[in-house]
Amino acid sequence: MVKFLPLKQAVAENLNDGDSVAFEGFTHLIPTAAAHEAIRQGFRDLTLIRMTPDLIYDQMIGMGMAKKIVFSYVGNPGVGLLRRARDAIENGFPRPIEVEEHSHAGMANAYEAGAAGLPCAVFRGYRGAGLAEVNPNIRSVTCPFTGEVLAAVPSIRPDVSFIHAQKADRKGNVLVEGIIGIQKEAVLAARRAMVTVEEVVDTFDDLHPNLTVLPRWTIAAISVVPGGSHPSYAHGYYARDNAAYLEWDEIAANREKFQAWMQANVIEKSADDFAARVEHLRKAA
Amino acid sequence: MVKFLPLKQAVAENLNDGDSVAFEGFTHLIPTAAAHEAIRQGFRDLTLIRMTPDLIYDQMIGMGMAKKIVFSYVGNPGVGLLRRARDAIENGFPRPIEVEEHSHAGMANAYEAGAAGLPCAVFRGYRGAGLAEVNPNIRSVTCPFTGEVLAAVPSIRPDVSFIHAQKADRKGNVLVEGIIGIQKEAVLAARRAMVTVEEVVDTFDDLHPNLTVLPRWTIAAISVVPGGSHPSYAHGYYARDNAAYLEWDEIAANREKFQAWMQANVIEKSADDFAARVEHLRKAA
Amino acid sequence: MSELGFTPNEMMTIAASRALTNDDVCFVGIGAPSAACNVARLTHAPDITLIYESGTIGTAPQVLPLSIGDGELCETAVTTVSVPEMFRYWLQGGRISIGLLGAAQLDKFGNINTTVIGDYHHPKTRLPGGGGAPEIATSSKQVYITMAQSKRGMVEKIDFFTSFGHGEGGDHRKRLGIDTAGPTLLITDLAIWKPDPVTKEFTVVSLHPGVTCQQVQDSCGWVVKFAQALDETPAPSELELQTLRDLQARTKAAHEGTGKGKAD
Amino acid sequence: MSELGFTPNEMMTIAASRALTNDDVCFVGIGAPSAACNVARLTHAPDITLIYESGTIGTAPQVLPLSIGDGELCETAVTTVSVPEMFRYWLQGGRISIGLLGAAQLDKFGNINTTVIGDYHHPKTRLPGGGGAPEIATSSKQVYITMAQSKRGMVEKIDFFTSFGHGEGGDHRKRLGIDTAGPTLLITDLAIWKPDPVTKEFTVVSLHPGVTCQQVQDSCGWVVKFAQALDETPAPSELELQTLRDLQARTKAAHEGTGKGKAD
Repeated sequence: MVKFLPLKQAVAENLNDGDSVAFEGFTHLIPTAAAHEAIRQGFRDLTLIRMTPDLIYDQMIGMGMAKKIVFSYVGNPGVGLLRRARDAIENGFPRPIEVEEHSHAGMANAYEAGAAGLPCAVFRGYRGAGLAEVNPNIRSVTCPFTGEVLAAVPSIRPDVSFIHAQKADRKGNVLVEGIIGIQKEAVLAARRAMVTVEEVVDTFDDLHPNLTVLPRWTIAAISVVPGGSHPSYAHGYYARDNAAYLEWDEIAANREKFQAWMQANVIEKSADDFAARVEHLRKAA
Repeated sequence: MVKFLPLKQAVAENLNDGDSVAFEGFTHLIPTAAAHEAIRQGFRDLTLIRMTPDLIYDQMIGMGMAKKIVFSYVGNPGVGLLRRARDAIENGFPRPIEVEEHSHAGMANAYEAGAAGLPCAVFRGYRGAGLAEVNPNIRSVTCPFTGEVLAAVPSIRPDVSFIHAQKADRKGNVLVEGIIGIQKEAVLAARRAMVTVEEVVDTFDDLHPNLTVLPRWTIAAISVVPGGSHPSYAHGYYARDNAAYLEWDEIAANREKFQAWMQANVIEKSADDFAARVEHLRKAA
Repeated sequence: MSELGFTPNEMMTIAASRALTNDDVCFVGIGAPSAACNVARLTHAPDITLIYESGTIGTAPQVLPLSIGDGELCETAVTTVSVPEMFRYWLQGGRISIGLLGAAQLDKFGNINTTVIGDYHHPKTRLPGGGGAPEIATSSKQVYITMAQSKRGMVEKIDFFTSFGHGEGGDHRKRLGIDTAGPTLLITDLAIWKPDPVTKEFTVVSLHPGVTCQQVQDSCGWVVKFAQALDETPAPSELELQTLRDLQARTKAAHEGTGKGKAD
Repeated sequence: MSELGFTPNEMMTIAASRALTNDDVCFVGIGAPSAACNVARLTHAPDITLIYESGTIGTAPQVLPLSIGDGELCETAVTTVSVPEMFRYWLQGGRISIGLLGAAQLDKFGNINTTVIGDYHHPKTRLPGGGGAPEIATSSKQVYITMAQSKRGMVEKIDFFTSFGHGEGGDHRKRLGIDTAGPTLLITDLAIWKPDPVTKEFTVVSLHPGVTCQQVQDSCGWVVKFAQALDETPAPSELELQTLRDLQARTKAAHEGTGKGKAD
């Protein structure tokens, strides 16, 4: 049953060295605060799963925390490459990293199958695609009615998933709204799930019945971290800090600059620092 | 592209003798008015697809319109049996009827696969179940990663689906809310879809972004039929007429009584009669 | 109403409600299971999660639904999802602790028939069929069954396996690749039954107040096994009985109240 | 800016926008495709449906998104669905008329590489990868490609098949069981290309104003085929150009405006 905890404790209780972990968020609601807390606690040998690895995985990879990455788009969306991830893949710096690469369709179906308790996902995909030749986890099944050959990938079942959401009620039910991405699936596919939220409200009684609400018993821990998604955004709270994404391209281009930035902005900071980072973005939301 | 039409014309343009057709609605939002219009127009040799056939299929079967029924629960929910369907299955009256029976999980997955453009659905189901022995459309595939044997059923792709929904905007986008059931899948799985709605509003600009909205280009025709779901209900408009479901049990028990009821309440009526039937149920909604 | 102050059906519903806890996530069928779940919620298990297959998760209806998709289920739910999601993420996803099922025919191993009496292809009586039951029976962690006893209902051999219980008993579930516990509790209007740990045959472990072994046997189509130390089911408490009756009174009023002005 | 009054990139975007109609349902990537789609929407195709893979269906942003999931896409959308639903019901479901793709490397048969330069397992340059592209390329009814020409980008042989175009040409798609049309249009900063009906090799059918065949060949890594009757692409109209420039000005202002006060 869900517990409300300080972020430091919630991360410590739910993440372990060697875990497979998904910090999900499809551009929107990226759980940056939780990722930064994981960086501060210095976990090792993680298998990092995410459709769009983005800045937080660039940071974790750059800090040498990942032994493997499972992804479908390892870019800085709209900006370009992820330079720490590149350095790890191309040069094995700061450590070699294993790569399992899928398409978005493959990852989305794999999360869906994980949430659905299935061992694999079946879909029409990867036809003529090079990934099918380099990823042994892309296989096929044959439709027993039509004979059509369909793609199959293993379902994603992380040891733990972290997501950021708009709000929880006092009982611990969690609301995700706007671009809902893959968050519900990431939570339901995981053995345990940890959620950071912008705020806690008394009840969800006034919510529309068809919104994306995760019942309290699907979540292990909730931490209240206003701004916890920055430089991503929280629909209804603050806008995306596009400039920070543009700026990241320069920071990550240089190993030393990266380390200095991480020291100043992550290692020496805490979850409490996020609220101030989004202050100027609130009006735009 | 969607057209707003009178119900009579919308049904005439979209349904044909011999079609496979789904009039969907999971207890909520059952498209009774559309079904009654189909009965008045006297279509023949239909393959009727629906998870919970309910009163409207009992009526269509009793009128001899169906050559086959595909379903997962052929009962009057909370009341008991569907007596016209029973008469057809047990006695071939008024005509013999072919039966393809699934579980809810099988039908729900088959609609989902139809909406997803797949030839079949794959799920964990029918283990130890007698249906797997009597329905040749229940087969299996083997997970290429774990070796687990999973159930497979053909996807559902009706020639045409009919649903009832709360409202359309002037462009023809359609909102379904409350118990959304299988309606979105029924529309997206079908070659063409026809929707009856309670009302038309100017825009959907004030709707929450994550509600179930079917874009106008997924729908062939919309008809405005207030009360068109009676004795089922429309969340936010009128309550379920539970007494009518209880009463149906008696009407359908007798072939002559059934015919007389159909003559008086369907054949001699029109779509315009539905509004009055829900008047007393509006306050309760 | 018996001289005991409650009916066998009331005892059945209340006994079933007691088997449910605050932490349970129940997949609820219609009729007795629905009443039992809501009595539990209104008495000792206020935080129990009730899920109806129409997609409503965490509902708290004031009135028992006639169908599994009545409006109040949605209005009082934590969230309402689509039917495919319900069966994929919530049932198949392994999140249901207790699946509640009724039965038209039941055998001693908890196999259930609600499909046909007679041959499937030429039925004597065509029943509604399984609905969600085939996968409720295999994907829920445990299954609780409630039914009123009768020789016609509790039979040596069911006509059709709508949902699989323990099959021929023993490890039959495991042999079919089903890794959930299956039927672990049967509550009738006369007794509480649990499967034998090895054979999986349902065995009477508790008789409801005033019920004799003979009565149980007389209304059951197989030779009944009784536990060595038979309990007596505690009679319904005042609170339980009042809660159930109030619920049923509210329900009756609500369902009849919608009958006027319908198509005539 | 050339003496023509518009840049080659502006011409490319505007030529692409003209290929889109009011009835199209477009799956939009980021960069040039997004600009082209929104110029179409703001000029001749107000009812065009734009879908971004983040789940936003029928969006009408005032500002071009930096990512495929910026907030305005959701705020202006007809509806926003989950990512699995997007890929299952909307893309795989066959509802997309035009998939728009860019390319890091492109060959003459419309095969695209955005994954790696060099060997996959020991890449010289690791690029972002395919994202949605592998299935956009096979599930959309048609694929339109936009890219600025260069010898490094338009190559005889791509290093990796991120998404399949016409493979080796001819009926290669059909042989792989792909029943959609694939790349039917390539719009570069210099020309409009269409596949040969039989060989499927991209052939220049129209040169942008002021562009010569030699320029096209000089910035392409394969021997270019030109149509017998070469058209000249009509220059951007005042409205088209103003619409694009206004859109880009709004976009620049919006993206820079969020830069203050960030983590330092």
